[in-house]
Amino acid sequence: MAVPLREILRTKDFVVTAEAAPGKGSSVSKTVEHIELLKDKVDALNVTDNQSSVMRYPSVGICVLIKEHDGEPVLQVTCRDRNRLAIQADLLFAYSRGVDNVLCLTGDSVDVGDHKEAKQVFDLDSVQLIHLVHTLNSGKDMAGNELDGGTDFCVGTTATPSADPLEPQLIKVEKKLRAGVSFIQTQAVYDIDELKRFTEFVRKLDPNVKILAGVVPVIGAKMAAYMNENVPGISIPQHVIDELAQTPKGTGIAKGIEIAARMIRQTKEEKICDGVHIMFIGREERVPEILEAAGLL
Amino acid sequence: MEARIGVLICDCGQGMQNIDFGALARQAADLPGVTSVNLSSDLCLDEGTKKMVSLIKDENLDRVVIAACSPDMKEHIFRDMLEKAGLNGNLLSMANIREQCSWAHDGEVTDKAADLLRMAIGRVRLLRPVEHREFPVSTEVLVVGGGFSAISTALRLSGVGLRTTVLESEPVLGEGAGEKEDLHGLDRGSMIAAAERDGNIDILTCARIASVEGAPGDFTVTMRTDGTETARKFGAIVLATGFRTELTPGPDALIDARELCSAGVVSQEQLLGMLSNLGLEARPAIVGFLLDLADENSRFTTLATLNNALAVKSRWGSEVYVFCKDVKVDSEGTERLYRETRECGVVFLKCDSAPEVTVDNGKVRVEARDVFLGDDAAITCDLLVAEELPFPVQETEVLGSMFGVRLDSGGFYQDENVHLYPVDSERKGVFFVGGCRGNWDIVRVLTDVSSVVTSVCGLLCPGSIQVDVEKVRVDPQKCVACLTCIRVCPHSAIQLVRVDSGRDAAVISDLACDACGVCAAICPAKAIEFEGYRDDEILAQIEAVG
Amino acid sequence: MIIAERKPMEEIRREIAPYKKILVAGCGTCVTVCWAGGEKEVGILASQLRLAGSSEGKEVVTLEATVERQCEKEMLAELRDKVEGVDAVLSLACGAGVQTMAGFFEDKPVFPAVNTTFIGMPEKEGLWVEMCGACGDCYLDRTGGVCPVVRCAKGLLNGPCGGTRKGGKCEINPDEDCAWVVIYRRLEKQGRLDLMREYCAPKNARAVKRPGRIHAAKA
Amino acid sequence: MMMDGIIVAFCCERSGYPAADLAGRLRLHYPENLRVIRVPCAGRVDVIHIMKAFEMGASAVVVLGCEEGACHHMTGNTRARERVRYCDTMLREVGIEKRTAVMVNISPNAPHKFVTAAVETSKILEDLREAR
Repeated sequence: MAVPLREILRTKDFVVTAEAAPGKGSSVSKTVEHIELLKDKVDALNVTDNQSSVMRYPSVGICVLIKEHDGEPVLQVTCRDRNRLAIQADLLFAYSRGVDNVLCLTGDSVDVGDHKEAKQVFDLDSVQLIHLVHTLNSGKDMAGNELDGGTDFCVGTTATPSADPLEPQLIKVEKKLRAGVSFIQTQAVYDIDELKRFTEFVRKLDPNVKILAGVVPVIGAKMAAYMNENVPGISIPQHVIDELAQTPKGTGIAKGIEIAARMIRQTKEEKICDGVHIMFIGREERVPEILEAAGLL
Repeated sequence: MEARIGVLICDCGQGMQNIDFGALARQAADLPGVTSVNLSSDLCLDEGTKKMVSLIKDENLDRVVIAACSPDMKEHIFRDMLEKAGLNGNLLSMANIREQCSWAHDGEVTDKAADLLRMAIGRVRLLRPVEHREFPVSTEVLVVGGGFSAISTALRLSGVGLRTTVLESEPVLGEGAGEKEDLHGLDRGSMIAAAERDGNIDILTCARIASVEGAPGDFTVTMRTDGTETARKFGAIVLATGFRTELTPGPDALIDARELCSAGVVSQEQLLGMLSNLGLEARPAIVGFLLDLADENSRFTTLATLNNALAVKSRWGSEVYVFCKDVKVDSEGTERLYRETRECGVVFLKCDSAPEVTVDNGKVRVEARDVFLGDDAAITCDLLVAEELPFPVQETEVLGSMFGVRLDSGGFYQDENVHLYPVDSERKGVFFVGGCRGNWDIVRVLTDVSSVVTSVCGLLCPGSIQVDVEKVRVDPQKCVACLTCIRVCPHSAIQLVRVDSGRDAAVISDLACDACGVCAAICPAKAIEFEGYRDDEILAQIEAVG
Repeated sequence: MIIAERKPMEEIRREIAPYKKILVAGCGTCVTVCWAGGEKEVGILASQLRLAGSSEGKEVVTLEATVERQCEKEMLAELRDKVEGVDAVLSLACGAGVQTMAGFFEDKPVFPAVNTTFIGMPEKEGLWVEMCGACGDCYLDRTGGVCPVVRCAKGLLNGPCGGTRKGGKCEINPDEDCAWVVIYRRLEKQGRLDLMREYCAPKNARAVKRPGRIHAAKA
Repeated sequence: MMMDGIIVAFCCERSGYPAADLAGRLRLHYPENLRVIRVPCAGRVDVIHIMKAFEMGASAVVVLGCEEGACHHMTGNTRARERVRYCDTMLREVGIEKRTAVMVNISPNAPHKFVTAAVETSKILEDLREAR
């Protein structure tokens, strides 16, 4: 029986979660493989919600599957695709099926996805979404109606420690903390000092909130340069790029895993934050290698 | 009332053999509104013009078409004739049957000539008179800046009797940047003294411009001195704000060398200081110069280097090496100077790439590949004069946007047209001189000064400007005050004004307007009419083809 | 001001394909100012339609007219004679103008020739940017006079998303400033950053009941 | 209605027009189908002028303005360039493939360039005619 994330966050020194991305189509067999592979190796599996605005199998569906396979799911909810009615309804459904962790995000713009002409909703933003979850937790809906059976979600959210400028982001983090979150999962971080500064900022405001550093292995110097240039909120230091550049051909993935593992190890040893969240999209099967290299297995 | 159009056809003294003028005249006579057609051979000569004047009067013509040579040649003469005959000069349309028809084609071109004539007649029917007006102008000139170019301009303007105000932001004249150059025998001190003595020149120091409004002959400039603002009228404004220089950021090695050995690498200005102060025992034995390696077109560096190399050689007797790429000597007198410099023993080392500058035992060592020797040359200098590049002074940009004039890619004022109107800005009545427009050598600055004095004189000395009244005009009833014309006018000639009815509309200043028609073309409400080039006048010509 | 832009020619031609005689009607207010539907654009469109007709061997007759505001019935009255003489009207006004025209001349087909895009202002000559989403619930008091509802690509009310690009540019359009960075900088300059720290509750998406209708309070 | 094959040339009085005059003075010959309309600046030429020329049967419209960077009115020639491009697009939009709008930047002292522009435009028209 999986231990609830809420418990783990309270008791475990170093929490490890991983991302599970639903596929495109009604078949879930591949996702089930990943669930089977990872559910006992990490503390929770975090399921994306139409990630990058690309239409996929629903997050809540995979969360229920994880639950059925005796894993611990985290339901990602973005504000892009549903208005306040739909979000509340989905949350009630998830909770009724035992999915009781929710990660509140803004969501990417439809412009980056595969349905570029879709109407983007953003009826709520991520701060308002956090408030909404707490409203449901209190047994009421947003309109103030009593619910026949409320919820008790463990609420998390995201943050970007390497944003430029950082101050407006920090103000938003502050608002999220005031709205009430148990954990913060960061955007991919490569610069330990940046992460340190961020955790210090958060802990000053709320010493109880747990911070999971985002880990996305980079598997080549070119990819790193591309990410620096094109992926907002990511900044890969030059020494990492240099290290990747010196890697012989064909060993990029191994190197990426090595760098990621090294960083996880350092984070853990120096107690910089409370855990990591590993995102190795499309290469979920290699996540165990990272865990092993980082000494987490 | 039906128009009374007189058509005058000139065969240019039988200079157009491939046109059947009889047929041409018959075709013209059949066109509606044409009351008389006359053939001539000497329309532009005294006889012809006299005949034209009497014809207009006798036939009671109200507009005239002339089919002859290019309007570029004689249109203004013919317009004068119309005025003499009591017709407005704008009621003339010309068919260019000579340059653009008879001379441009082989064989019989009567049909094309007839076509051109029809086009001109189509247009002339729609022409309207444009009145002229004498506009009295202020003959005072404002010169902005306090350096060499500003002072020379002021002295010359005063010399031709124009009252001039020099406005300098610094507390004293001649202390601004870019003033270190050898002035070719011109003594700046005595020039300043002369300006200060000159009763025709007002000097305002610690002064800045707060705003500029108006048009040529009638600018209102608000100036700020000691926190107080005063507004004054000027007829013309000359920007002479000069430039500043910086040692080139150049090869990285040079920067290091400058840090390590600050005594060994100097600027031209520092060198000039040393030349006048250094005692005999401290004279450097070997002096190097870097030239045109960062910017091969910098006349400023070329002149400074040649002059100073010569001075070093003659006053100190040092060994002098100039590391250069191509010494460009296109400024007046520069080639002679270059020869002189060589002849007195200065060595020019032509390098194909930037030399390596290092520090060796506290001395600067320059290593370069000599193109002619095909070998490396290494010279340890006691003194290395670094290359300097000119940059615009800070206020260039501020003044540029205040005056509505463009800057070029280097941040200097951009000439209206470097070949045709070298010291003009796109704003009539505003001129540039010297360093602020990218002319850094003294000879060119002096040329600029002469050009600007000529231009200002041409503008202001008659005491008034003749302007066309509402040649380009905004119809206030149609104007939707969208500001498009104000944003696009290249000459800052349009303003938003509260018109009689109490609403805002664009109004074009006759004085500032240069009659380009850019506004008339872009107006989304079709509210701007350009007499002579109105839409219907242009379209009538197209309609008449064929 | 309302901003619009001309529809693709293909679409306009499809609209008016069955008709021979067409009134091309401009509007002298917003769409004139934004270069989409003033007298000048009317002339150009009519000319292009005539050329289109002639290239197809079909005669297209165009009438041209521009009224001060097509969204005013009274101002449309002057077009009555012209409208009666044509088979269809092609309106270059915003959606409000097209509908007023279509309502006023009910038995005539009226087609839009522009797409009405947003409420905006000219940033410089020929460039218009969206400024207001007409949400009916103005937030500008809390955001230093910068509207996050339309100037933030996601319309977020509590701060920037995580996608802000280096230098404070928008995730979606790297050329545009992130609206929240603009808000942050302005409030910081005014020493009013506390405003940004305040929680902003979900917006009343029904502040204007569609279709919107406002009665002036005063007579 | 004007005859087919006519080229309407809007000539800036500071560049295209004097260049055409000079061509005549040098007896440099070019096709007769050119009709010059003198304008004070290429920037005066508006989209509607070009479109009307096509409506009236012109096969080509050439706008001759100053060389880029040398316009007496700063942006007149670059605006003309954009308008010409826009007109050409509008022709294509309505399926007119055999006529064309062309921008030529020219100096007043470039008569040969003027002749080349006239000849080339005629050639473009021929090519377009044959393209089908």
